[in-house]
Amino acid sequence: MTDVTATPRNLPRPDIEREPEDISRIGEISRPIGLWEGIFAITAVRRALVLIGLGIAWEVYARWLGNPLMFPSLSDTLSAWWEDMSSGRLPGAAASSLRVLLIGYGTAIVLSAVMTTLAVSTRIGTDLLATLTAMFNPLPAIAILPLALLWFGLGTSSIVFVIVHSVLWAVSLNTFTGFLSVSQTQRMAGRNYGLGGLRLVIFILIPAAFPSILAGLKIGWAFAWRTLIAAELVFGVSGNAAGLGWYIFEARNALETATVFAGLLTVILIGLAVEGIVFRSIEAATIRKWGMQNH
Amino acid sequence: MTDVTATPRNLPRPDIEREPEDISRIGEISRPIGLWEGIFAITAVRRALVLIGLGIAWEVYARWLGNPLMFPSLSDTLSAWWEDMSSGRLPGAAASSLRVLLIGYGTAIVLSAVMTTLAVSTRIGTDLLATLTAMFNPLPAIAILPLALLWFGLGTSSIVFVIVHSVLWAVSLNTFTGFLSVSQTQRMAGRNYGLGGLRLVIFILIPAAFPSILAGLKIGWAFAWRTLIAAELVFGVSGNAAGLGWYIFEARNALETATVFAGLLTVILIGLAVEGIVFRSIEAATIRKWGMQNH
Amino acid sequence: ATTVTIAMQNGIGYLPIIVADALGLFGKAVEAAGAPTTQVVVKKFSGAPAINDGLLSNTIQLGAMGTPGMLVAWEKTRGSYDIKGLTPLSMGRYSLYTSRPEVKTVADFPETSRIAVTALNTPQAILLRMAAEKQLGEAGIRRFDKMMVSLPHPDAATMMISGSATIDGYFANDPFITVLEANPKLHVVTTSEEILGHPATSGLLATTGKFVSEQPAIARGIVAAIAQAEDFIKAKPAEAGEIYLKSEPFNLSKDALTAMIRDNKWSTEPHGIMAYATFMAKIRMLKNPPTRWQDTFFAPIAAGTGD
Amino acid sequence: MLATEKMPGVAVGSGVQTLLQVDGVTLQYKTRDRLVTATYRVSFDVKEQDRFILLGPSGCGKSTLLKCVAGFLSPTEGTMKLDDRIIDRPGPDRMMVFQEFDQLMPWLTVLDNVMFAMRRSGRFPKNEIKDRARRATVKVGLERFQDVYPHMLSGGMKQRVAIARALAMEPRILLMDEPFAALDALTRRRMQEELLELWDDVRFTLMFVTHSIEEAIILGSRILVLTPHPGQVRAELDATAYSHEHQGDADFMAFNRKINGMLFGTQETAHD
Amino acid sequence: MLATEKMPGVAVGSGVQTLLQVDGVTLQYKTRDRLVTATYRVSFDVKEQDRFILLGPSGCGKSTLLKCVAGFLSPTEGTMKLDDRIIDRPGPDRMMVFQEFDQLMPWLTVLDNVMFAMRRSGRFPKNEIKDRARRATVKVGLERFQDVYPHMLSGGMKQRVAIARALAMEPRILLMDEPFAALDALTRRRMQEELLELWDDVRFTLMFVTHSIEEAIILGSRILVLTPHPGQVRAELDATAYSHEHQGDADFMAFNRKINGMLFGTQETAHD
Ligand SMILES: Nc1ncnc2c1ncn2[C@@H]1O[C@H](COP(=O)(O)OP(=O)(O)OP(=O)(O)O)[C@@H](O)[C@H]1O
Ligand SMILES: Nc1ncnc2c1ncn2[C@@H]1O[C@H](COP(=O)(O)OP(=O)(O)OP(=O)(O)O)[C@@H](O)[C@H]1O
Ligand SMILES: [Mg+2]
Ligand SMILES: [Mg+2]
Repeated sequence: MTDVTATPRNLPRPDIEREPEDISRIGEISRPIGLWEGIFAITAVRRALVLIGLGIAWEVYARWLGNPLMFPSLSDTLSAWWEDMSSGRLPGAAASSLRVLLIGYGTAIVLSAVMTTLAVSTRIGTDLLATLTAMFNPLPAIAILPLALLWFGLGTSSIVFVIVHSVLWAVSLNTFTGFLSVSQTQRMAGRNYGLGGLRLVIFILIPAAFPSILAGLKIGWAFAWRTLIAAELVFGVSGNAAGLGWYIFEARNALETATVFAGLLTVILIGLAVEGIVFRSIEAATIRKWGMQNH
Repeated sequence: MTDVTATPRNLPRPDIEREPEDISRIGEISRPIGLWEGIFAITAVRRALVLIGLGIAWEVYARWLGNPLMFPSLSDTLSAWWEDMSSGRLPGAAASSLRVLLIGYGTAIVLSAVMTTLAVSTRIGTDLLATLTAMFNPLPAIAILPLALLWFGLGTSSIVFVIVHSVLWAVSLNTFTGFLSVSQTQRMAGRNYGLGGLRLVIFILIPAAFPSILAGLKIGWAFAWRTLIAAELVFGVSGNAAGLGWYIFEARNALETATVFAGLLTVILIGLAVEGIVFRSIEAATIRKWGMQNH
Repeated sequence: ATTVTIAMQNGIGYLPIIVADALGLFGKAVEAAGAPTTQVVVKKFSGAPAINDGLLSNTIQLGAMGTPGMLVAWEKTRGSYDIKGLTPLSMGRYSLYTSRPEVKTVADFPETSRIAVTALNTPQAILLRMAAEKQLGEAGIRRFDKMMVSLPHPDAATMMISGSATIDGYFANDPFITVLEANPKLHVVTTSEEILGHPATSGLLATTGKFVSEQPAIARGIVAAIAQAEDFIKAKPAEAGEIYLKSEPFNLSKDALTAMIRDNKWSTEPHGIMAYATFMAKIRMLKNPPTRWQDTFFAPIAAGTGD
Repeated sequence: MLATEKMPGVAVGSGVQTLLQVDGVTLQYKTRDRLVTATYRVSFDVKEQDRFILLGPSGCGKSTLLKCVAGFLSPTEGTMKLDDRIIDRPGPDRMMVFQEFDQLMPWLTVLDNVMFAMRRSGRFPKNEIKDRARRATVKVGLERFQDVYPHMLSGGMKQRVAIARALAMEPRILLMDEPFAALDALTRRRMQEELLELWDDVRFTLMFVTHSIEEAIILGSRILVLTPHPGQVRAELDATAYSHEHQGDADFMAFNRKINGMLFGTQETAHD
Repeated sequence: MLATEKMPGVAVGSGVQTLLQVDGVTLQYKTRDRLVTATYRVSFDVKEQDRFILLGPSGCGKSTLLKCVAGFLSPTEGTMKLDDRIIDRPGPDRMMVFQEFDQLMPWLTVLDNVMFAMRRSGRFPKNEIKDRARRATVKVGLERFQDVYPHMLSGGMKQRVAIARALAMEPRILLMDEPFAALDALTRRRMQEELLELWDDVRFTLMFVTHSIEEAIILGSRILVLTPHPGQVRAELDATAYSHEHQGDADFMAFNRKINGMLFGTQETAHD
């Protein structure tokens, strides 16, 4: 054992002692932030800027292209959008689509909760989930169509079925991955309190895997839209119950490209609203508050 | 301060001392496992059982239904499958589809690597990713169609473009969520070694977020298939270079339902192979070996 | 009350259904035929395969389809569903347009051409190959296999009008013909009438044998309603046009619309069935073609005249 | 050995009931390409109301043994019985404080974390839970951090929350894995006192892992000394005679040196 | 204060260069509904080759201060300068050993973890890296666990890997946050010696957080004593005179008691 302190090169320095201030409550010590820096720090402002930028890019590109039949400008699209918004046709279509969408999305979430709970509780459940996901997830909606028609006939239930198919596997896969990534210690802590099976899932795994689950829900939401719009075409409409998918299809048939884009714009706007309001609030109230999101 | 040991109810017991054995190398101490238990412990066996069960269910249901034009039995499907496999038509279609698929999938992964790296490195990148994903992810392929046709014309490039659209957002969302969930300490450790920007992403964030990334890749893979098959119908390339989507589409138009299902079966088999071989090997060589997957 | 669902797609060829539905002809005719409490519902789909699935799963009872589609369904469901035509709807016109000034006949299309048809079993795809056979003999049939691409009508029309180089040929039907006609850069290479030598049934209403035998009265009523609708269309094309626009918005002047309706032939008499069937058998699209057109239709149409 | 078979001599040497009976337990971690033996044929008995210390060098299998008692692992060899029944699952009768800092639920505030276990076990009347939790957080000196989420705590504070959570449960058996390692001297001393006070009130059975010999002597009534990896029993010592106030005494020091010698060989004395 | 401005009196009291200059630093964590002040107006200087100890009760801001020196946080008030330049980013000149057990890369084996930092910094010749890493793992007693992944290690073993990783880097400044807290007495003693030996060889500057007064005196050449939350400077003491062999001495004990009194008030003496 070398005696290192016997050869110190650290020269002794005099001791310093201080009486600490009594600071029962230290207030906020603020650094001044410039006005622009401050405004720019607001997420909503930055995202609005991104949107404005994209809008300008759209308008400029469309004008430069000069092919409104294939790619109308933002202003054309907006005027078509405004027309159908005020006539009530677009809001009606959007509402009708949203209703079906929410039913399908909700059903898929419930089913995937059941499946992942089974998968995380039993070994055969894991195998079932892994196998079913690998088999069915790549199947396009047309594969599901015959079964949908056989079991549910024409109409909303079939569309719901197809939406469930497109959401279920993605959400389950992400949720299950999240479950498996939960720290061993947290899992043990939960089991230590006598939690098992469903209660372990609800009280430990779901909150602990929430970032993954939320990502799965976002992906599922997007794919529900995609599927809905495609499915509305296949399953068609009768009377005036048409949704956004049919709205877009009709406009396309009529070669009203600006109207097609108005329909797509509505999808985009709903997407932005759901991301900006629903998902962001959930994030703020959960994973960001819990310190599970590190940036 | 209560003197608790002054009132001990623990009665003294005699000391015990032992000389530990010298065990320089302790071998495996095995518990006997029953044969069936042992076989059942093999994942491949259990999954094969699941598959056999599903196959039987299919056959029984199809026979009971007795509607081969809507839902052919597994045996009919298999004989159609075998016919087109041996004639080389199905392998050709599958190969052609796989080629396009891999190009699209690969492109999407590269793009999403770029996007998420930007997003995790800069604040405006985050906003861009979040906004673009919220906007474009819900858009169905038909929305992308005009642009695809405009930019790439008919043919493979357009299909690749549409596949990229369907994979990119899902993979990016999952990857980015994974990045944000990386433990603060690991992130700091990486930055401590002077890693930043791209190098931080490559050496720390990607491996640390690997479970999420892998889930994203699985979802992306599945959706690439779905999109490919749908896109091949729309961009339906002429007879010779046709892929699986076109194969299914033709069979459906000809009301050869067993052939349609043979095509879908091929998709399923490829899905199972990729899950069982590619993804499971990756998992075994990474997250399971690293102890990142707790079951 | 029995509910009967008729499925159709978009397109002027299905105008008789639209008119019959709008004027309430189905209800009246079915009642007159002896099935008073029947409700007839019309649904729109975007593609033919869904209509087949609907018939086979009995979620719809009658489906509008093209002649080749009916022939395929007839062959495949012989002895099981017995799908046949119930009544023809229209004898629509098809015109092959090109953006290549040098192309005068189908033989002039170079190998690199891309000609849009909606699907390979549509009348257009078959007509194109018929034309090729006429010009180039048997070898010409295969030549076009590689040149045909499947694109929905609106996309093909858009690309032709906007001068995109992706496709240089498009076998159009109405109402897209009216749009292409207005474009000076495009010209017609050939039409269905030219290829077949006469107008032929393009769209028809098909149903299953089970339906006809179980609900003969309803079937008779529907045939009658379609016939009445066609009479109306022929008598009042302008009014029929208005009804059409309510169902399917399209940017057309009233006059152009009326002219277009006049240009298409409306008849419940089957024509060209055997012409299609024979050619489809030649290109192996049918393996057991019908020997008489009557095999492919239910009574009362099968008892009438046709070819 | 059958689970129902009564051991003769269970009560030998003390009039107290044997609670936990560890008999020739070998614990192994099996991974695809490695087999790590954590402990090898470890045997000991824990009596009711013992304050039983597991002492041994880093990596000798202390945490593994404790996890096995908690029911998270099962032995590859030997048996581990609680109340004469083989341990086969975790349960809220054995509260565990883990060594890791991530044992708190990040989605619950400090107070909710403390209440969580009480709520889930259903052993406490609903209206009492909040009060008990408050008292427990005050005891560990976190009264000002009750509504804070775990990610806003320092390492030592996190461990204190885990301690509060376990103490508030007043379990029959308390398993603690180096709970005070992240604490400064004073806080640690206070925690030790709280623990002993609670033991005096409730008379639970404590199994406690530590690497501090001093802490072992102060807290324990019985000390199990383990050899380096893989852990074997070196000795089981009685420590009923020592507490804080004996800390400077010659007796205490001698005992400390004795354990030191057992752990590390006599040639060198390690100071903590 | 400008970053380039040379302080007068930098070298006062010693002929050695001031390396780190902390001046009135207040560190705060700001979350949406809470503002936690970790340290309040802390000032001190660290000279080249100092072994500078941060000592204070749990939650007083030691880790936060260290993270600020490492460049992960920036002060809300005051300045922190390294070589007269304001610290604005982390860098491999300041190697940090974290308090948390998850600082290892789970996707790298023990050896790869140790090599990782060396590889990334590019400061070492490629062919030497593996050798250096091997030697470092042997020093921390993990020669048999070189090819094992971190999830297969005990808590103490993980911390030892982190120590090996930092030591192998031979950094100019080594920041260590309670690195030995999870270690048993002997291992800890060995680690302390390794650290001092390395210091003797390389003469790096060490900033070391501990809650053990004894460890502070043994390791440190200078000890910063902090008050409880929020951390303020209580004293900065010279400790060049004490090392292991003085551990039983009256001097050593008196110094220990002095610090104890500063930390906790004189009325009670805590033992570690
Ligand atoms: N999950 C695991 N997989 C494989 N081996 C493991 C695992 N956990 C621990 N080990 C090994 O088991 C042995 C005992 O580990 P354990 O955590 O019980 O030690 P310990 O006595 O608690 O040490 P410390 O005081 O450092 O916490 C070690 O050699 C370790 O490498
Ligand atoms: N991420 C964070 N967000 C908010 N507050 C934090 C955060 N990290 C630490 N704090 C607070 O800052 C204060 C100081 O924490 P720090 O980790 O520096 O303490 P410490 O001296 O290292 O304590 P210990 O010895 O327990 O590790 C504590 O009151 C803690 O609650
Ligand atoms: Mg341990
Ligand atoms: Mg700390």
